[in-house]
Amino acid sequence: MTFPVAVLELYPLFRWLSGVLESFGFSANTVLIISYAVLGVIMFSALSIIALFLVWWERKIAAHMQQRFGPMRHGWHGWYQTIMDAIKLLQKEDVRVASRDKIVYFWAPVICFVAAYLAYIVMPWGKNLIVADFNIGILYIMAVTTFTVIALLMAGWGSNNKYALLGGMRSAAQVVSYEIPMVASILTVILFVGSMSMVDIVTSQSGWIFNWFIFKLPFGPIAFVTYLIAATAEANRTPFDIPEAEQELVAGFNIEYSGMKFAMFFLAEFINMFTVSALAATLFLGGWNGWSFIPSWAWFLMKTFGVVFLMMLIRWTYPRLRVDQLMEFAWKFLVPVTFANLILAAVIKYAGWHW
Amino acid sequence: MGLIKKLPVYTEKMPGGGIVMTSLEAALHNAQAKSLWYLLFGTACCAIELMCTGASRYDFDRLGMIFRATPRQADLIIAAGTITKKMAPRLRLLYDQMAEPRYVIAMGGCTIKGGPFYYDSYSVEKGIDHIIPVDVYIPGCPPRPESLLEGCITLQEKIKKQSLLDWQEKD
Amino acid sequence: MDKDQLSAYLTDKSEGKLTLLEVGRHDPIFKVEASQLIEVCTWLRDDEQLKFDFLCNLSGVDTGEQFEVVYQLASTSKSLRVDIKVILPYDGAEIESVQKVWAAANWHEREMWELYGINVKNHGKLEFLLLPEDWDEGFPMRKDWDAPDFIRMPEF
Amino acid sequence: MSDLRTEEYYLNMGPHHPSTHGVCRMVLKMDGEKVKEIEPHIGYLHRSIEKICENRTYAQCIPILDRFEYVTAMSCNYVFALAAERLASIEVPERAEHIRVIMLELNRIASHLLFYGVTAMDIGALTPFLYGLRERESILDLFEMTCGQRLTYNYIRVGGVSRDLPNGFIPKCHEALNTIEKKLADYEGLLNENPIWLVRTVGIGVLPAKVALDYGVSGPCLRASGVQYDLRRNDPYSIYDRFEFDIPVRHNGDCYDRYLLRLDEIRQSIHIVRQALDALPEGDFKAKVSPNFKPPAGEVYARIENSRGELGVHVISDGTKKPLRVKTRGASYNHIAVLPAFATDVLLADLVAIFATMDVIMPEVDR
Repeated sequence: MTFPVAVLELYPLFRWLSGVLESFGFSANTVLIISYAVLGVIMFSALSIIALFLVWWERKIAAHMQQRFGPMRHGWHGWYQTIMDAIKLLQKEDVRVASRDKIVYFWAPVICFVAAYLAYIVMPWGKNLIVADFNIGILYIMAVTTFTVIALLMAGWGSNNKYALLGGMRSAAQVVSYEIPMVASILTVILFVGSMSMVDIVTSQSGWIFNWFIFKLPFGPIAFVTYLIAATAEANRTPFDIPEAEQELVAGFNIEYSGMKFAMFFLAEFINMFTVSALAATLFLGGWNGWSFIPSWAWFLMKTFGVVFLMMLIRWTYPRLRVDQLMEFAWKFLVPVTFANLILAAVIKYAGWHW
Repeated sequence: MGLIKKLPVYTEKMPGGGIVMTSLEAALHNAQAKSLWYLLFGTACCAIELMCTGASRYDFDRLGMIFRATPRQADLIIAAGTITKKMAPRLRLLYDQMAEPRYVIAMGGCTIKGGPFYYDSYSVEKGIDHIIPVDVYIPGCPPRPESLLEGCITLQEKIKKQSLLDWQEKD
Repeated sequence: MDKDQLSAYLTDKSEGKLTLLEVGRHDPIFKVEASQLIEVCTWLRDDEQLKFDFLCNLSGVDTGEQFEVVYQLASTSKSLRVDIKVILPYDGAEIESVQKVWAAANWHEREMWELYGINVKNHGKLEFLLLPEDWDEGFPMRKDWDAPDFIRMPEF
Repeated sequence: MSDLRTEEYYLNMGPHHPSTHGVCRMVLKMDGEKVKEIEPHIGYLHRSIEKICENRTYAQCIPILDRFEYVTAMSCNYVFALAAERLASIEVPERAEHIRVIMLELNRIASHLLFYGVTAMDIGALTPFLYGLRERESILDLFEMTCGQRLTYNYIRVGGVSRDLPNGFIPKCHEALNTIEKKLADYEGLLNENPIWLVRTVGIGVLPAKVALDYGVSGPCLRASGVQYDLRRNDPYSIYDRFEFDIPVRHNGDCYDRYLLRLDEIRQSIHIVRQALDALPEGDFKAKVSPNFKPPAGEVYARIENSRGELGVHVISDGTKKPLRVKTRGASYNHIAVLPAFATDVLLADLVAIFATMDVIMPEVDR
């Protein structure tokens, strides 16, 4: 019986599940499909919970940075505040603008939401805890996360609102520009690992802490910082949150979306943030590697949340860049730096000046 | 919202539908009451007090209230400040743009009855209840942040007491 | 220059175009004919001793018998202040725009036009500024203005 | 490709927009992200304060003028009281003048702190907004202690102030000033040298001094353009000539200068309040003025420097207990009118920054 890779860690669960299913007389293929479906549901729930938690966390961190308390009245320090928000958004009327582009308007949040989750197929959550270990894992992530920009563009166009359109256009320009430094800084990692599989990337960083790519001097830290900057832009967060710049574009691309459709954009934004942080943890901070007295998935989550926390601190500290400065920064600073770094890394790699 | 609007019709017919309804109502209205997102709408003096209420000392966020800039995503208009005859159609438009269920708090004397001073003004709308339905009135010129918070808590109580059947009839 | 010197200077140099109304509680007030307004204003702005380069305020006034337009001028470099008053008849009140002298007059004049009904020549853009676009109840700041839904303060 | 064309379009910003500070509406002619033309539409908050004042006695006008410019309501109280005092030739006791200066300057600090927060928020930094408002609360506490209101005070009356300073005001005021002075360093640390803040504000929205004077721009916006013109010095009122303070001037006229100038002004205001507190004499806090006093016929244009610029009021008396005409002049009126003259050919985000640093407040414009 071949199971999904992740099953090695969740073995007892799937053993039991396949036993139950086989006793009903399903064929092995059906059992496999159902197992994947169950895995998908588990992943989806876990991510949704993480996204809701991140919203709460963001609000608490913002509040404490601003000498407030944030949500306090609903549960311990307002822990179920965002659950209440989600239930409320479910009940809200789904406003459909009369002048919308019907198909585009409808599919934009769906694509945004789905694309946000797709990346987790190849995300190594822990030792042997991955849905599928593609040999092009990182390339796949880069490809599917870019779907978000299509969704935002669709939302901007479909709403038939000038603010939304401006937001969509800004986001397209921004994400396309920042994709390049992001990929270039990821390439330095791939260059050393020699494989695009996420599992290979993590295992190559095992051993002691200085095997982590962030400690590969001199190019590692540079790649990490440039990656983090590009990732912040990719996840549309301050100081690069110009697509939904509240003070200029009211709410940017999601200005005409209400209720659940807005919630989908909202959750997708936080999942994207988690994705880029998880990638940062996997590529530069050794993934799930760590002392074995803590389970590997806990290491992964700890590192990811660390990066998320850093991004939140940045968000609540800095003002927002202007759209042309944002592009200038990408093309005139980040792209040259990341490519120079890539060349440096290549030279070091082939000269063998590394450990 | 479409589905939830139809729910009462189905559940009421079920045996024990009343019990299902009340628990559902409790859950849904609890959620609504606990996450009131208000529209960033302020015209005059009360808007400054609204900002102060959002700030550190009073902190709206404790009640789960955050501001949204677009009316589509807001549940609540806190009409803070004088509404003039020129502004009245725009306020109506904002209210129409909001997604149901939506609530209105009239903050300050001007929104309640044209204000303590503007009764002989030619351009002030004498009370916003001529334009949009109001749920909670908060008197004061301008009301203190504490009274605004009190008004919001009153609104939450009011939402919790609603019945799903009310929505049915509204439609 | 204190206000007495200023009023003496203005009376001397203006060649009779400016008539002193009163030295005022704080600043001197001068009267000017509507036909000579632009000429006087340009002179006030450009004179080396005066340099009234700052239009503080422009108010239209309805005294019940006539309209008055009062220009409050200030000089930023010489720290001077003076009021210039134009008296207009109640019927067919019309005044030249002083936008060419001080651009700040634009909105003040528009406001005066919509609230008092004083026509402003050569303004370029006489549209409603403060009142609603569909306002048709006349000129609300006039003393005799009344509308069906306008509640007057009771006399006390 | 030859049939590809670009088109200019109109963007309606307001009257309900997060960064128009109330209900200003601007119709923007845009070329992509670039603002080609601005046409401000005002009047969404036109409450006809001037008409109302014509139907009230002089004493009754003061609470209405609180609502004229509520962020610095003390200045509005004061400017009308000043006009009425000049009309009726009322002498104000020394103590009252000192209390007035203290209140005016505290209110200026409060207004500038609000400016700090709101501007930072408009440029995208949300945290400074809450910092600014937090320190503002300590000043509002002082006002509340004195006259029972947080925003609309009705404290400065014709002939003096409505009541004496309460017990314990002076130590509490010193304490608040010390806190603000200390926190001011934090604020500057947060934004002044922040690289993103610098690229967003330095060189953006340069307002030349000539244009500023032509359009009647006053206050910090004018001084940031290099014109040293402060009514506290150039047309002294109250007892400002007895205090020692600087008029900060900057010369670039961009958003950054307008922002820095206001922070400098907070320091000067703290300095003035301290001097006034030290020099506070004993005595009456109010001259004897009948509530229905009838000033002799005549007219006065009183003007003071409030936190936004020149705040003026033109009062005409016809010898009765009600004024014949009250015309108010707020600095923001000109600050919006000047926008089409210098804020074109900027990006939308810059327009927001410029609008924020002009420190416009709408009721002053619409009245």
